Amino acid sequence: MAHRRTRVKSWLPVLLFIGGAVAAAVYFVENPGSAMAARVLTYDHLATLAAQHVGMVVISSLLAAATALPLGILISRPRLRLLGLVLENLVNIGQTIPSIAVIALSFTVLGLGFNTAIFALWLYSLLPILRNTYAGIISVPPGVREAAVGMGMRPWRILLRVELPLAFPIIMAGIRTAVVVNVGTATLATFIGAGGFGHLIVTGIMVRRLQLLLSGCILSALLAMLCDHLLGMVEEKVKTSA
Amino acid sequence: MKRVMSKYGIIWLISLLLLLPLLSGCSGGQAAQAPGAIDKWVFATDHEFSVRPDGLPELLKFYGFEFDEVRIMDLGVTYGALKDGQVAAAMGFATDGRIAAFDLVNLEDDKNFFPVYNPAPVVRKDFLDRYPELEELLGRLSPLLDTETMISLNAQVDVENKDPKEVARQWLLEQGLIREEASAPTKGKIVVGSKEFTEQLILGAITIQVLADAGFEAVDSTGLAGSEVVRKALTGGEIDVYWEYTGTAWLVHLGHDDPLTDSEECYNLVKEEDLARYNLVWLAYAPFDNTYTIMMRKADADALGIKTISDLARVINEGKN
Amino acid sequence: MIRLEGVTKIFPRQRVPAVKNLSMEVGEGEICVLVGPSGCGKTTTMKMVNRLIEPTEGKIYVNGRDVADMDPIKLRQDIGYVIQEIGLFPHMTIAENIATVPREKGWPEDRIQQQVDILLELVGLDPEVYRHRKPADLSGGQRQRVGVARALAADPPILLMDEPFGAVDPITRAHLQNEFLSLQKKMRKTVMFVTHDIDEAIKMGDRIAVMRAGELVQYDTPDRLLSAPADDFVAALVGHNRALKRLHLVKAGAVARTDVAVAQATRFVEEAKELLQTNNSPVVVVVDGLNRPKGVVQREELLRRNGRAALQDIVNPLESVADEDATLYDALSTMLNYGERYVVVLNHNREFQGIITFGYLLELMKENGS
Amino acid sequence: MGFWSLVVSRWNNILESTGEHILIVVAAVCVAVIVGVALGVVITYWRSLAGPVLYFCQVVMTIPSLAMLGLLLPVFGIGYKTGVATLILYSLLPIVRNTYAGIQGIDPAIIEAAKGMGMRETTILRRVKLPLAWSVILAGIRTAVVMIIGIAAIASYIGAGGLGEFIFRGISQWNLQLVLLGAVCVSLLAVLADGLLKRVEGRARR
Repeated sequence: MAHRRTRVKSWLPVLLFIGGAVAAAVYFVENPGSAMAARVLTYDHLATLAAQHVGMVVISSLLAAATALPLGILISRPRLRLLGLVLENLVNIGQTIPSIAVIALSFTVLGLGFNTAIFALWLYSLLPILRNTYAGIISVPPGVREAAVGMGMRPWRILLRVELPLAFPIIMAGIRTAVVVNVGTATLATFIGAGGFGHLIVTGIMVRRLQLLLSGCILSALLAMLCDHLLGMVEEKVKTSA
Repeated sequence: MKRVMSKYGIIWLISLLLLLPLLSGCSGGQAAQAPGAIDKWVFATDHEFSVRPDGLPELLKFYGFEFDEVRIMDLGVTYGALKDGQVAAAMGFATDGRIAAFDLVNLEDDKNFFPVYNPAPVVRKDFLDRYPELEELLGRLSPLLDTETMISLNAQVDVENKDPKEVARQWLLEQGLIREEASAPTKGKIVVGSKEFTEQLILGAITIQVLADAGFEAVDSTGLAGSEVVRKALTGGEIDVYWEYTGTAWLVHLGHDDPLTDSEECYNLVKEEDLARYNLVWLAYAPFDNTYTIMMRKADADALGIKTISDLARVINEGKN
Repeated sequence: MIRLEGVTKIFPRQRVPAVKNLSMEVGEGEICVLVGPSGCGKTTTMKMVNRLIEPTEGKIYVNGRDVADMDPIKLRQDIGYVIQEIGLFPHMTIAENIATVPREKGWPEDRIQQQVDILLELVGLDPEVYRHRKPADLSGGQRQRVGVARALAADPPILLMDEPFGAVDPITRAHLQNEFLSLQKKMRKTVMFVTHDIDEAIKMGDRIAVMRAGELVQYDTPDRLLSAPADDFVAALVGHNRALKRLHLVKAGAVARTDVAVAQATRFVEEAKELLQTNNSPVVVVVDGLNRPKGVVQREELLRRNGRAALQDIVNPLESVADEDATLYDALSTMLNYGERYVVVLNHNREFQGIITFGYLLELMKENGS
Repeated sequence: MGFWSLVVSRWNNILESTGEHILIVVAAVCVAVIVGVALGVVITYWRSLAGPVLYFCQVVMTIPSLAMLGLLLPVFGIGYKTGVATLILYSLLPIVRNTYAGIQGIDPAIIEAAKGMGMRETTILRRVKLPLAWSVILAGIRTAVVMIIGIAAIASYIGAGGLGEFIFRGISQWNLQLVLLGAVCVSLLAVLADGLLKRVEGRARR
C-alpha cells in the first residue's frame, strides 16, 4: 500500500473530534426526538457502546499488529521468498472479501458475541499490516542491507537497526489503514450481538428514528477520524524523528 | 515476475474456492448443558424489538421481571443463539419455521401483552383505483395463509435452505393459483415491497408471482430493512404494495399506545384509519398471527415447568431472591 | 595478508563459474585493484574475502587464517567495507552511520563519539557541522567520504572497496581518489579495491589484477601492466594511449623542478630579471614571507616592465597549480585547462615546492617510455 | 446441503444478484469518474483548492460505510439510490487523487512545448494532459472499483440489492453456505474487475 500523505499534524483536530463527539452525545441524549430513541440514547448506554466499540478496535488492532508484524518479518526473509509471494497473493485476494462477509463468516463458524467480533476484526486487519510489513522490509535498498551484512552486523541487529526503522513509515501506514478499517467494520459487529456504535445505526434504520441513526453515524465517523488523525500524527513523528 | 504473480493469483483463487466449501463443513454447535441448568438469564433480541413501544422494555414492565443481560443482534440470529445455548431465552416470530425445527417452544402470552399481527396486502388508494382487480387477485390469497401453512413455508426457507421465490412458486402451483408458464406482461407495472425477514420475503414472492401470472409487470423490491422503511416506501410511491401486519400499523404507523388483542377488531380499526389518514387500502387479512413471541429451548422449559411468560417471570424472580 | 588459493565460485543454477581457480596474494599495506569488464568476477572475488559469498572451491586466508574457519560476523567486523554511497543507512545520522561497527563491537559510548569525530576530521568533514546530519543532506562526494569513514571506524587492518567512487562526478572522483591516497600513505591498510575504470585502477593500485570471465589474466604493478601487457585483452583494456596513462604513475611533487625563479613579493622587477638570467624558467613565482606562492609573472611580461616596479604590483593570480600528490596526468590537464606551459606544485602546507614545465614533461615521458 | 448444490440451486438468484451488484458499482463509478476527474482537473488549476479537496476526500474515506449509508439514507431513501450515492463518495478519493497526481506528474517541458506551438489551454488539457495522465487515472479507478465492490455488499442492508443479500440472509439464517456464497461471489467479482482494469491500464500505458 502506498504512503498516505498527512497534511495536518496539530492537536487541534484531535480536540475537535473529541469535543465534537462529546457535544454530539450530549445533544442527542438531551434531544432524543422520540420515546423510542430516548430509551437507547442515555449517557450510560452511550458509554457502554463507546467502550464496546473502542474495546473491539483496540484489542483486535493490537492483536493484529502482534501477529502480523512477526509474520510479515518472517515472510520477508530471503529463504521464505516463495512463501512471501504466496502469502502476498493470498492477502490481496483476502482484501477483496468484504468486511461484512468476514464478520458473517466468523459468526457462522464461531457463534455470537464480542469474541467473535474481535476474531473477525483481527483477521481482517491482519491483511494490511502483514502486507505493509512485508512490502516495507522488501523495499529496503539492497545496497543498504548489503552494507550492513558486509560490516558484520548480526542478522537480528540488521533487522532491528536497519530494516525495521527503514520500513517503519510503511508499516505504520498499514497499521493506520487497518485501524480505520477496523472502526468501520466494528459498526457491523452489532449484527452478531457485539454492540458498538453500529447498534445505534441499525436500530435507527430499523425504526426510522433520525436521532438514533445520526448519533451512531456521527459518533462512529468521529471515532474513525480521531483514530486516523492520531495514527497520522504518530506516522509523521516517526518519519521526522527517525 | 508479473506473469508469475498472476499465475499464483489464479492458482490461489482456485484453491480458495475449493478450500472454503470444505471449511464450511466444520461449523459446529456448542455442547449442550443439562436441561434447566441456567445460571444466567441472557435474552436475545433484534434491534427493533429492543426499542419498540410494544417491544421488550414494556414487556418486562408488564410482566414485572428483568433479564440478567440483553444481547442485541440481527433478526433471525436469535433462534440459532437460543438453540446453541448462547442465550437462555429469545424473541422471535410465532410463525417462524425454526421454532419446531430447533426444538424451541413459544411461551404463552398469558396476560395478552402482544398485540395481534395479522398480515394483509396494503396498497395506496389511487393505485387500487387504477387497478381495481388487485382487490380480488390478492384477496384470494389471504384466507389460504393459516399458521400451519406459514410455519411450513418459513421452515422450507430457514431450515431446508430453499430459495423463498422457489418456495412461493411451489406453494402457488400446489394451490393452483398460478400456471406453470407465466405469460408476457400485458398490464401495468407494480412494484412489490417487503421487509427483510423470511416470511416477508415469501409473502413478497407470492405476491409477485400472482401478479405476474395475472399479466402485470411485477417489479421485485423485496427485502427492505424495517417496518418504517417499507411503509415510507409505500406512501412515497417507491413501492406499490406490501404485506403489513395489523398490529404494527396500529402501534407504529398510526401511533396508538394501546395494543389490540382481537384480530377482527384490530383489522377494522386499522383499515378505517389508514384509509382516512393516509389514503391506504388494506385488502383481506390472513388468519395467521405473526406476533412476537418469547421462546425457550423445549428441554429447559419442560425441566423448569415454564409454559407461559408469567412462569418465566416467576422463575427468574425467584432465582434472584 | 590476503591470500586466495585456487578459489572457484559457481552460482546455483549456472553452468559457467563466476570465478575460476583464482590464486593471488595481496601484501600488507598494499592497494590491490581488481579490474575488468562487468561480469568478470571481480566483485564476487572481493565478496568472498568477507564471506558475503562462500567459495565453491579453494581457500581464502586473511592474516594466515582460513576465513572458512572464522565467525563471519567477527571476520567482517575486522574488515572495512565501502560500497557506493547507496550503502549508507538513510535513517541514521552521519555519526550513527560511522559508529555502526564500533557499536556492534560494544565499544564504550564516549570512545565511539571520540572516534566519530576523529574520523570525520580525517575525511575532511567538520564534525560540528556534519555529525547530526542525515545522508540525504550531503552531496555525493561527502556521502562517499562518510562511507570511507564508516569503513575505517573500528580501525580494521583490511579494507574492501567496491567501486567506492563510482557514483560521483569525475572532478569529485579525482578529489576523493587523491584524498584516499594521502590517507593511505598514513594508514597503510591492506586494500582490495574493485573498479571497472582502468584509469582509476592505474592511479590507485600498487598492484592491479586484471580479470576476464572469472579468470586472472595479469596481476602486476601498474607500470608493468602498461609497459608489458600480458595479452591483447589487457592491451586493449589499458588502451592505445598507454604513454599518457603512465603519467598517472608519477606524482608531481616527486619530479617538480626547484631550480626556478622564485622571488619575494616585495622585490623589484630588476632583481627578478636577474634571476631569470640564471635559469630559463618561463615564469617568476612570487611568494610571500612564508614561502606561499601569491602569483606568477610571465617572463615576457617581466621583460617589458620598468625595473623599479615592485613585483607585488604586477603579479598575476596563480591559476595553474597542482598538489604535490597530484599525478603528472593531473598536472598536464591543468596546464591544458589554463593554456599555460607550466604548473606550480605546492606541498600540503600550500608552500612552494617546485614547478613543472611542458618541455620538462615531454623529457620525462621520453625517459619513461623507453 | 453442500456448497456446490447450493450454487446450482440458486444459480438464477446468483446471476440476478451479481447483475444488480455490477449495476450499482458501474453506475457509481461512471458518476464518480466524471465528477472525480473534473474535480481533479480543477484543482490542478486552482492549486489552493487541492489541499482542502484532497483532505475532504480523505476524511470521507475514514467514515465507516454503515455510517455513511445511514447518513445518506434520510436524503436518498431506501434502495439503490443511497447505495450508489455512498459508493460515489467512496470512489472519489482515489480518482481525484490520481487525476491530480497524473496531471501534476507530466513533464513540464511537454506542456511548455504544447504552449509554444500555440495550443489553447482547453486543447492542451484534452489533447496532451488527459491522455498523458490517463493510465494513472485508470489506476485510481481500479482502486476505487475494487474497494466499492466490497462496500456495495454492505449497501444491500438498506435495500440496494446485490450480492450482499446472500451475506445478510446468511447471518439471519445462521447459514455459513449462504455467507460463503456471497463472500466468494463478491471476492471473485473484485478479482475479475481488478484483472480486467489492470489489462486496460496496461494497454493505456503503452
